[in-house]
Amino acid sequence: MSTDRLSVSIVGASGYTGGELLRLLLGHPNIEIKQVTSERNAGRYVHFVHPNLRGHTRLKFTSASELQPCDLLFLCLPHGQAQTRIDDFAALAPRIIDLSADFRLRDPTLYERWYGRPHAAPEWLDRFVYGLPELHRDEIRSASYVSGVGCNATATTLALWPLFQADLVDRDRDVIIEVKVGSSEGGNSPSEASHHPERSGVVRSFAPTGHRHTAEVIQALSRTGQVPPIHLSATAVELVRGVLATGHAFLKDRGLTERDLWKAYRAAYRDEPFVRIVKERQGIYRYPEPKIVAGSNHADVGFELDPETGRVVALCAIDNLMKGAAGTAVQCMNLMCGLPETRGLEFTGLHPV
Amino acid sequence: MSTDRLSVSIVGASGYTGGELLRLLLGHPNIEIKQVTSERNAGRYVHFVHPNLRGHTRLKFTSASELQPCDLLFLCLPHGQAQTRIDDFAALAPRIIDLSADFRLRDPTLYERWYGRPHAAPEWLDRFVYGLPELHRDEIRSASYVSGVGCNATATTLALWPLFQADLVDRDRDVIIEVKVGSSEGGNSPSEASHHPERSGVVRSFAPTGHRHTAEVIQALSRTGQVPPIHLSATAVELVRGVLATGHAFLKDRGLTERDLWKAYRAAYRDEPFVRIVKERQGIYRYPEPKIVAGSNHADVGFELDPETGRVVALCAIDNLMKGAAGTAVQCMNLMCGLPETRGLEFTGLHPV
Amino acid sequence: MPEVLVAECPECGAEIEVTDVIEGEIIECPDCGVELEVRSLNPFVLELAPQEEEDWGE
Repeated sequence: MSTDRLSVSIVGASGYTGGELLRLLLGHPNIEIKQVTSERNAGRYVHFVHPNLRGHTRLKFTSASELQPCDLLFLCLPHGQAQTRIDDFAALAPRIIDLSADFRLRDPTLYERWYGRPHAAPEWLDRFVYGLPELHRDEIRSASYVSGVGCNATATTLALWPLFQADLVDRDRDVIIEVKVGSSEGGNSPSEASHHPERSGVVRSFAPTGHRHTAEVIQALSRTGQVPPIHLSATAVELVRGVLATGHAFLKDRGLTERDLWKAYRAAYRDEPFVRIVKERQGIYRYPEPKIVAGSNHADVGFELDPETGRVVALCAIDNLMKGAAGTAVQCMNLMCGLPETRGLEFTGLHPV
Repeated sequence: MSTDRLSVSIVGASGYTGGELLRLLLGHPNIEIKQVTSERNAGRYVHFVHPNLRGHTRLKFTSASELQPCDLLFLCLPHGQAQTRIDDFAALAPRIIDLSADFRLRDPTLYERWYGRPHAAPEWLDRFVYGLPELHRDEIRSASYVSGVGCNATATTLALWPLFQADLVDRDRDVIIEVKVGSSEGGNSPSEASHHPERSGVVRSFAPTGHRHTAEVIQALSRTGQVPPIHLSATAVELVRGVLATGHAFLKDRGLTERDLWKAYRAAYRDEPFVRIVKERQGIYRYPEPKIVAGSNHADVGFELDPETGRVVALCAIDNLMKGAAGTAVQCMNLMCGLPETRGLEFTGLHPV
Repeated sequence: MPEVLVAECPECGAEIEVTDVIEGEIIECPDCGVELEVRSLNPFVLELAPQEEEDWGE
């Protein structure tokens, strides 16, 4: 194993998130992929599960039972598994990034409330840093254990963050967020609802209330003070990759203008390598558009002010598999390993698409 | 201009092909983009026309009247313009790649028959090499002037090529090809037929006969001997990027088996960096699938034999903006400038998408 | 360096290289994905493994 390259393995690499992570790591000059595991596909070439990778690698899936030590381990297991096997995995690598929801919340009681059962390894919770670099860059740099991010939570948090950081929001009025989401959020196991004739062309209210990512949004925004009631709703639309979060919050000071909002968003994101502020007077794409960021690690953020009512509409478009999962995970890996933050994440996205 | 980097300009960079070319060149380590022209958008930032490029460049469009000399000039003008201005452009750069149809056909009479008017610069025709590296790699390496390729022609040619090269086809029986195409083939100027409520969800026979790319296919296949009658039909489907060519040809020797066809396709494409043979017994993507190659320079090729009738179905999926235009153009640039052929074209494509 | 065994895929003729396989093991052709059974190691012989055809039913 050449010294300058990091040996990295992926546990659970046959899903959409694991496959996206594998695609990014194959294109990353500082990484040597050691093992990629899948119990169901052990022994098979990865390109039979991830067709876009044909011709790019001869890797085969192995079973997790054959895992060997490596420099950094990505966990892409279904929710609930990482927390029951964390000690075994920690013995294999000094650094772990877990893309599931198991280690995102710091507070075990919050976890139990939102996920319906007690956490299996609460003592690990405060050893993990929440893996959203735009909010936790320094902590992630020195962390050994980093959690992934929820895709809808990330879009929601990044849309609202500048308003909360600049303390412009009336913290006593409800904040409503509607996320419009693509079908890849459901993962690659088929169901009656994801059957093409049933899923195609829908505008389906599939989680009007009780969306699990709410807890993450509350946790993130609480860094700026008291968090008003946050209400999340999700609607599935005709899309495979992509999330558009549309947040509705109310300004404390009715005298604020659009220029003040520009200042808040620029203050939050001017130096962020992946966040772009998209708010244009003319042209086709005047506000953030999910399909324009598909495949890239961009989070396009925008806003609009209703001067009559003081309502701010805060927008964010991301690719749920990239900025909402694998892209952000690689961004964290770069930070944890002292590599340039954008390394391996330069893809601009396509247009038209 | 640092010596080791090539200065490259694009004439007509506001269209879909020009924008895709700009995206690729921005990510190419050996290229310095000098100027990108658009008469309509002169003075505007490129990212207002190509939203995916926001944050990746501060380039502005200029007028072609301000063009300065450079190492290599890409022409992405509407058909008919390059041939009337070739002498001016040739004065600006030692190497030119023209992505329009103006210099694809070697024979001026063929051009007049298919494009309905005499060629404006017939003396230039044999100074251009047809820019499909899989068929003309050596000529392109030493060429100064290279034409682009037609997207439907490329998919059709690459699907059938191995069968003709191995001389397996009955050259007296008609060859029918149906191409299923995405909406980006029409370019970015709107029309009644491309109006979303009219274009969405179509399976539209828009060019059942007389498709212009037929001439290119005949020209390419004639390198292997007498070409049977070639009949092309195009159907628009629910897709933005992508072409699937389905060719129907008949074998001379009814005794041939699938293994013989594998041998012919492997002989043609084994060493090709961008062509993948996709023919699998099981799994979701058993044959070439356009969306899997979107954004990549891949041409996925497959086939199936009907032993009852000796009919071979030859398949090829490409991205019309990449292997069908800008990707192949960059591939030619790499060959002409002595750079690794895959440089800047490593993107694998996405899945799921 | 473990010994590399080479054989042709009976389905598509691809050259298949393997190390540390045992008799009776099922392996996959990298090109056409067909499942192959290791009939013998010396000489190295691969045969199509019995496989029912998946039908999409479209």
